[in-house]
Amino acid sequence: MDAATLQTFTSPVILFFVLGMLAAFARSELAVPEALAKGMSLYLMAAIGLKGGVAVSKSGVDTTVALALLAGIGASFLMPLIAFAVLRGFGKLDQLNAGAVAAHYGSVSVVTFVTAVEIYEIRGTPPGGFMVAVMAAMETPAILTGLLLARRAIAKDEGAAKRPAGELLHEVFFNASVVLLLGAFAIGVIGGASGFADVAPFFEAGFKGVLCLFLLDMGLIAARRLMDARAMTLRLAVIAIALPLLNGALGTLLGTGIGLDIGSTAALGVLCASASYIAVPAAMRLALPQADPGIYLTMSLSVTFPFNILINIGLIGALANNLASG
Amino acid sequence: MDAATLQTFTSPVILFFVLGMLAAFARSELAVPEALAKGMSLYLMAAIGLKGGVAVSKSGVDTTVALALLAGIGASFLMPLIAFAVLRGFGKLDQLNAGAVAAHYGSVSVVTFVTAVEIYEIRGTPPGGFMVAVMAAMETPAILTGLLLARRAIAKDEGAAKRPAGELLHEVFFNASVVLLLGAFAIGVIGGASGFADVAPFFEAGFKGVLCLFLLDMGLIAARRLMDARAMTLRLAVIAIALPLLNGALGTLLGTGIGLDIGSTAALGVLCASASYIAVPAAMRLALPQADPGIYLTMSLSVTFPFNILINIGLIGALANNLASG
Amino acid sequence: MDAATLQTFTSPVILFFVLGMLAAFARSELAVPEALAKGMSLYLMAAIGLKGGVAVSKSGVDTTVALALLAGIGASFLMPLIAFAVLRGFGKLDQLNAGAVAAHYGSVSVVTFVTAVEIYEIRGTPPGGFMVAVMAAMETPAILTGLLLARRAIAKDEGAAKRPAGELLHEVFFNASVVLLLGAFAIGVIGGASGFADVAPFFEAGFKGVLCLFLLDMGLIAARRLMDARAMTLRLAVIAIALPLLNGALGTLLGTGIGLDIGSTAALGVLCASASYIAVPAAMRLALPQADPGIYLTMSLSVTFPFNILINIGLIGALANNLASG
Amino acid sequence: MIETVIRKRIEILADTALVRRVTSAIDRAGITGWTVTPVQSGKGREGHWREERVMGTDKVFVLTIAPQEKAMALAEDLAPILSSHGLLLTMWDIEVIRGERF
Amino acid sequence: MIETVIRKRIEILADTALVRRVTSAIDRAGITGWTVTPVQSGKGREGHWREERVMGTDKVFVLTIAPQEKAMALAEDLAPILSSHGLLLTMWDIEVIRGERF
Amino acid sequence: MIETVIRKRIEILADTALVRRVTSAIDRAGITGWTVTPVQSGKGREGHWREERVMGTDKVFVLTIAPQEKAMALAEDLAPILSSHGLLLTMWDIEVIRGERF
Ligand SMILES: Nc1ncnc2c1ncn2[C@@H]1O[C@H](COP(=O)(O)O)[C@@H](O)[C@H]1O
Ligand SMILES: Nc1ncnc2c1ncn2[C@@H]1O[C@H](COP(=O)(O)O)[C@@H](O)[C@H]1O
Ligand SMILES: Nc1ncnc2c1ncn2[C@@H]1O[C@H](COP(=O)(O)O)[C@@H](O)[C@H]1O
Ligand code: NA
Ligand code: NA
Ligand code: NA
Repeated sequence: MDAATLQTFTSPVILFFVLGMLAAFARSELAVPEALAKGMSLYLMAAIGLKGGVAVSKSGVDTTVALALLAGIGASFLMPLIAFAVLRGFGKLDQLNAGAVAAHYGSVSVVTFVTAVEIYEIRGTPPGGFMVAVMAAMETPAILTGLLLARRAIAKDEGAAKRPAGELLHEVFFNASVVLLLGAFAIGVIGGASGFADVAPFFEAGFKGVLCLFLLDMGLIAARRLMDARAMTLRLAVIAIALPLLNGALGTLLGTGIGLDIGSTAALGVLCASASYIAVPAAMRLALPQADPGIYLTMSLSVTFPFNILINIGLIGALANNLASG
Repeated sequence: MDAATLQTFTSPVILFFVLGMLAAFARSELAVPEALAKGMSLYLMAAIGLKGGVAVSKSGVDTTVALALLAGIGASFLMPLIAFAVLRGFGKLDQLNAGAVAAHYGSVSVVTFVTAVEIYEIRGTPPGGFMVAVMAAMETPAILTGLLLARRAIAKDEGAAKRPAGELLHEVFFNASVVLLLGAFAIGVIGGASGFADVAPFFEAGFKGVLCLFLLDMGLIAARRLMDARAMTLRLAVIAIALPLLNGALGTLLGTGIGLDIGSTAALGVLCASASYIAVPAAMRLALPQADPGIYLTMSLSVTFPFNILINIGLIGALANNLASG
Repeated sequence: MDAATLQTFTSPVILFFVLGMLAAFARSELAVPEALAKGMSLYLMAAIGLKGGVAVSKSGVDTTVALALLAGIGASFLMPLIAFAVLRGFGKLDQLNAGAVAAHYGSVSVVTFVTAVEIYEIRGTPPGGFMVAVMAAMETPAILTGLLLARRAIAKDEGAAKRPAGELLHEVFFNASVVLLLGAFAIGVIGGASGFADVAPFFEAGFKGVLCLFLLDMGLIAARRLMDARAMTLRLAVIAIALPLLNGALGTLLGTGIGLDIGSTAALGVLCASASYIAVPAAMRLALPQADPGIYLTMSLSVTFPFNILINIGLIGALANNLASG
Repeated sequence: MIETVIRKRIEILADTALVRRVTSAIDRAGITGWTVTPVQSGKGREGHWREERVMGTDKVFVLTIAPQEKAMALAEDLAPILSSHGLLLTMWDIEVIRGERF
Repeated sequence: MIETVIRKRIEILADTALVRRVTSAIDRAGITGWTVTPVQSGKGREGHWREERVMGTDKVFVLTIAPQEKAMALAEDLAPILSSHGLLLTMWDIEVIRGERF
Repeated sequence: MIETVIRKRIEILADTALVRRVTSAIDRAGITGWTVTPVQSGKGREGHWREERVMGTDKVFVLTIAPQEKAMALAEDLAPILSSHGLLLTMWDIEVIRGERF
């Protein structure tokens, strides 16, 4: 383990996540009130959106940014296809659940991204501010692909036929996290550095501390869900680790290919590797209520998320470094 | 639009409010947990109270302060009379609802005041700290006037006759916001600058950021209520814009008349222009349960509040400037 | 009243507690949402744990620390015996309730400790960081003693016989506050000063402000409970003031005896004087559901807690000073 | 086998600001207790409401268990203000085990 | 003495994301209103859940009071999706005072 | 027309700390599930409580739907500790649609 990796494991942000998992495994009743956890997730999204917007207001938009956006959107559309094939084949999932899970893996996890940014900043390779926009753009395309993949299974169901298609598309595009991320990003761009200065003590200085408490809670929730898991199989657990490895590597190659800097390359890799557990589960409850949250939430939240936080962010960072210097 | 107005519209505080309204109009499900929103409103009141108290502990109390208090209390008692006449005449409201609405317009909105202070500080004309005490003093007199105006309508109702008058007066004077504002103000006066230093990172540095998130939420709530409004008429909407214009101008004239500095004059104008949507609605549910919240909340929260935040604070500031230099 | 005591009473932290009590006595409806209050208590425990851990990572562990830990654990085991005797004799409580109350007085109050640290720091005698570990270690031994003391009363009850002993021991050792305090302490030790630097703006700069709002809420709750108290007798109220005086003095003597510095001595005194109202009540609902929360919560929260905050912390500080210089 | 007795369960939806008025009516009816549970949102003839906690115009459920005659006394007491105060009162028969407690 | 009439009380446990679908069914049935109350956690055939608010997969209760025939129309309307959408529907008779309101 | 069957609905008010004890009793009785809903405050013979979440002495409702005999088995199982543990248990008949689920 090199110095940088070690540093990761002495970072309070990571350690609070570990504490949460340990407490849950020890069956402690420790819990963060849900209203507060929800509030922290809103805070984190508003803060990361603002910071990204301010960064872009300084750096401006160029071809690289446009390429990164296109790459991210394309990846989000296409990654569910890989995931779906693996879930149907090796994972032995039915079409409906395979489509639902695939949507999660094509989309992104904001908190995984945020944690990666913290770690890459410590290591001296901060990702560009525009990656926040890339993240926001990657949230929803995968939902559409996932639904298309699950479509025949839906067609069979009469009750769901009542669901108005408009309601769903609306949910996809005006999803709470997308609106908040892009809205805060726009506010950051409009307000610029001077507008941000006033609110920096709240959104910047407090950021890592809030992330600590939020990750404490996510550690608790992820581990508790893992212990309660019924629908999980060993095969699905293997996939929940293989997909972030594969998608992470592909995303990092893509980032290097389109000429992103090391930090942004690694961030794109992390976005591809991460699986959504905030925006997509809620959309799936609406669009595919027949799919089992016991499968998609357990895979994305309880296996992939900890794997990314504790191991994969480090691996992807190293890969981006090697590709750049190689 | 001059530079100062433009600056207002690039301020994150205002932009988050706009984001909230847009998200609600787009029917996004974005929402801030109620426990957190309530907590933020307590935080804002404690912080503004403390800051005002510390300012007064430095500046001391003189005739101007006493005059400002008297002017504020008088305005709060009398403004409901104007509002009542307009609501009965042009607005075609019955006595009961006209009395309830009038109480809201005589009282004040803490968040409108707080936003105005932020904007006037940016413009170089910060209001005096004692204006916080003026604000606290203006919260309740209007409730009494509003109830008197609605009194005949109440008298008709047998059920309400059971209501002990003491309970109501108690609610008016030990209202949660009044107690917190005046309590924090007193703590600021007692502790002074040295006592405040310790808690400043929390109550001062975090202030504008919390205000951003709170205004995001109020934007969501105000716009949603507007879309759901049933009891609102065009006439009432016109009144909800005319009253803050009128009361704001009267308040600014009053402030100039009693010799307040520009910032404090504008702040008095804003207090007169603003309509309560925290202290008074709760008091009305208790005292006039027959009155329709669909009228008084929609007018004060969904029309007057955005109008003040986005436009009227700027107009009142300009008027105060002109009166001072004219 | 000397200057230091006066300074205590101009500290916003204490004044917000007083404000809360006054507002409750005046029957104001002011209230902090429960989710937020719970969140603040988690924040305070995480922050104090981290700070203690960082301090120990700097100072290292020596014989004094080991002695302090042993002293604390011993005191927590033994203090319930004194309390039990007094509660049975002078207090006229039955065995069951006397055991439950005794557990509270042997354990500690995190917020009383935190407030004492703030006050002793202002006075120039900050307690050592290892006292946080002493506090965490003192939380649970008293629970075991209290349960042993109440054991015969439990044995009589058939229903409770169903309670698995393992569940209880588990609750005692993996209690949410113990896990969070010790976990954050360990994170502080592992991360050290450099790890802490990143999260300091959140956990350090915000600390006193959060403590203000939390004490506002505890003032409200303590006073409301006192007004509603039915099971309280004058004798119990006397005990709720006598025990912290006695235990505080014993703890201070103990601290001086084992050679702690002034601040740590006083902190040990405060830990002994304080009565738990977070960890122990929840454990008692589980282990001794037949005991009356109207007795143990009212004594510890509504009498002992305010007495410690407002008076006893000062007395214990003075005693520690005198013993050191004497 | 355990014995159960029949009691009335009354649930009253009320504005938070009016809870004290409802609970005093329960106390006046000589009923032993009540429990308050939270409510998130709703729709009625006066429209849709939600997220009104900041404004203090949110609602809660007050529920109470009582013998038939006390329940009717409570309903009788509240009836005149049900409409004016926007209260929603429902009641039904339930079985309880320790009947002497209610 | 006050007069009471019999109505049905229907309570539907639903995912937060599906609340609008339930309330539109209530509106379609011509029922005058509904009330949403929060839920913390639960266990069913699909396992144990709790603390899912961040993920947006938490649940709420939607309750509505309606005359018998409208209640049955609502149950009829929701029946086909009860299983697929994981809804839990229970109903029972209650007494209300101002019967004309429901 | 859809068919409904009769089941028992049991609601138990319990201290948060004791929820696991109640839910294990439900599991022991072979009932398929339960749902926990929050409670804000209350008054009983032992006085008034509210805002006790920080102290961990707050309460919740545990509700479960079961066929008559399982419901009685649960009531039987909990009866001895109702008084000592301060539990409040009420039950009544309800109609459900997918009867095989409960
Ligand atoms: N008659 C009642 N109706 C509704 N809830 C009750 C009743 N009696 C007691 N409760 C609830 O049960 C809790 C404990 O009651 P007790 O053990 O009598 O103090 C109270 O705090 C109330 O929340
Ligand atoms: N039929 C109903 N079923 C359930 N809740 C209702 C019903 N009608 C009204 N409510 C509730 O009572 C509140 C006030 O109703 P209203 O006074 O008719 O506006 C609504 O906002 C709902 O929360
Ligand atoms: N018998 C029951 N009694 C009460 N609630 C239940 C019951 N069965 C299921 N539930 C609730 O319905 C949810 C979904 O159930 P299921 O679809 O069976 O997993 C559970 O998580 C519980 O909250
Ligand atoms: Na992904
Ligand atoms: Na006004
Ligand atoms: Na102690």
